[in-house]
Amino acid sequence: MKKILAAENLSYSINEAKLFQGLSFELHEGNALHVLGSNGSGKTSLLRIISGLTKPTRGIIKKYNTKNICFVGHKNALKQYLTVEDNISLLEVDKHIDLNIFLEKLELNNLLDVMVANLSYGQQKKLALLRVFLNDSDLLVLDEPCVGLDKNSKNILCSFLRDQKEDKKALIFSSHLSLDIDSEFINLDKVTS
Amino acid sequence: MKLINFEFLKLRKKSRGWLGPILVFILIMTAFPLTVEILNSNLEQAFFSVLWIATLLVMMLATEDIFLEDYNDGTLEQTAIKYDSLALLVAIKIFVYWSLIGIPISLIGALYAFGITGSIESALQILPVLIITTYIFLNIFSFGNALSLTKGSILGTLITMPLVLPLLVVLGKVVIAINLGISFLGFLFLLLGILSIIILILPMVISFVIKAHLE
Amino acid sequence: MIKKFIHQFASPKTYLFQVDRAYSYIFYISLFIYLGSLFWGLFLTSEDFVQGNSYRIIYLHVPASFISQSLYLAMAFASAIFLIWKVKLSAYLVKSIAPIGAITTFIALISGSIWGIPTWGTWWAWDARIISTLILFIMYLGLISLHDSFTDYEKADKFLAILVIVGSVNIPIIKMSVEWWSTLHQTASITVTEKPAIDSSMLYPLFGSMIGFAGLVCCLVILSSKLQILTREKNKSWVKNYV
Amino acid sequence: MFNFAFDSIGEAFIMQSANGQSHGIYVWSVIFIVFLSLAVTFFVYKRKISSIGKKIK
Repeated sequence: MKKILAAENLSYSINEAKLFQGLSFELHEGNALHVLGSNGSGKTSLLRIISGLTKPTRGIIKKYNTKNICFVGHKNALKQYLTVEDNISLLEVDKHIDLNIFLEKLELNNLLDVMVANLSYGQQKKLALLRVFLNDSDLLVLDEPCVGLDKNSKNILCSFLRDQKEDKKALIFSSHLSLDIDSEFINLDKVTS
Repeated sequence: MKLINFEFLKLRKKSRGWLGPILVFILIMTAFPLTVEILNSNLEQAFFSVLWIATLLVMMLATEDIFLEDYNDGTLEQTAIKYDSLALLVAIKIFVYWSLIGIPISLIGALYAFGITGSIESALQILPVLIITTYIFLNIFSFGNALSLTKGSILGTLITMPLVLPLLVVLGKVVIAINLGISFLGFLFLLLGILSIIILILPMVISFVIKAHLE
Repeated sequence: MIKKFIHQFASPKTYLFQVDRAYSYIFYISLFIYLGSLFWGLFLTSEDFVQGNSYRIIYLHVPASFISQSLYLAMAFASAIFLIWKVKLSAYLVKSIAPIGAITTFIALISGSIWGIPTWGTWWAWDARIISTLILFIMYLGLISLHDSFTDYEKADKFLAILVIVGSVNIPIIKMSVEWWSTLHQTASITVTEKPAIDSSMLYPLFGSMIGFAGLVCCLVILSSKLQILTREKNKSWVKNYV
Repeated sequence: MFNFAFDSIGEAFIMQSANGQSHGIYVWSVIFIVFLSLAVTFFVYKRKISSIGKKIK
């Protein structure tokens, strides 16, 4: 099993307020890591640090041949004034991937001409998650992917993520809802204390 | 190439983003003669001052949303993760804004110059100056709006207006040269020189600022 | 190696202790020099041939306008150190110099315009030096409002440093361009005529007042940076012991 | 070099120049403004520092 990611002694603080300290873990291909913690424990910050957006206050993140990272955060990166179709075209879909299967599964195929602003929250979330389904990256970083999803879409997401795990991709996510994926856990509340 | 297409798509579909500034420009240029007496022959003299200030303000308004929208909806995050060079994206964005807003405004400005001074020559002379100037303004104001990203464009204007003052002096000199019929090629090259330095440096500075915002 | 050196000596703690020891010396010596040379300049020098007694404003105006520009230079220097070596102290200094710079620029502007009334007959002229001072003043205010608008200090420090450096590149350009512009209006507007070659009896008190004013401003910067350090590091244990 | 330019305090206050204008008001108002702004700034900073010191304690 190849190593994908190693965190050594990570600490993060905002304006001198410490969120977590001395966090170390490793992530191998085909593994999943579920980040737990109460509100304000630094889950989002940790995921942003892993995806490279934020620099940790102390410690380092080592990445081993990860050419692409797929990140889905709280912000859905959708253009409200564009139609669903235009938004999908902005995602740079690989030609090999059959888009329609996913659109049908997520019940988005009839909404292609609708402006994103007119979609419901759950529909927008599903559209944002298309990024996950269409990715070709080695590391998936998902921040609360299931908020606002109905049961059906959640199941589709989970089964897709399980497939990705089989496919030797690494997965790290935070979620308040339990996802049906075998994963290791990190509890940020315990790290801090 | 893909990025250019995306940015064009995004700006084109948002008509208030590109059509809005152009219309505001037209409004200002139409409104200013109303403040002067109609038979006043000084209209010509005031015209160029109003032209420069209108261009300045409209470019400021146009860049207000340039990074804010992408920052708010998370597109900037995605781009920062996906591509190594954010500076390239910044440069492309400014280029797209220039071609959809800057160039039309330059053409309209030249048209107004023809309408008010009545000479095709001065309109043709003012056109390249406007085209270069709008590009410089867009770069500088993008920098200001990147700094004041979530804090509104008043702050952005406050901190970048002093930076463009030297440019206004050059523009004033250009107008004098045009009015006196002296060759203004020297000024044009000066503006081009400023533009080439700014194009190279500012996108990098802006991308540094944006990365700090994303943290 | 330089980085290590700077980090060792530029910890806010050592800075604060060093500065506290020096503060009262600097304050009293520079106050003495300032008052002394002002007294010398105001009462012991003879009247200027051209401007009459109003020239005595020079002893108040020139130090202020000189210091206001030097402070910007100091800020640019500190910002460069902050951006290159990530020294926190220099970020604090940049932030704490800005309001002091604004105050000295304000003094320079006001004293200059009052000086203008008897010498040029107007309190405001579109003169190159006045305009560039006014722009400097606005730039200082812009820097302050930029830093104040961000609640995340680390971000604010970075942005402030960037803006200071960009501005410092621009300040000489602004000065040059405004001077270039004002040559146009030579005939139309009143310009500050070239200073008559200053007599040495006027020069010494001028130097003295510059040094004294610089010392007082230095004290202000010390106070301002102390305030900055205390607010930013109030959770550190050494600050609790220090207070 | 060290001769008093004015004969009395009153004259120093008015500062009449050779051309007959009295420049005292300008000079003294500048002095007033400079000293006032310096003093106010010193005062404000001292007070802010002492108030934050109390808060930390």
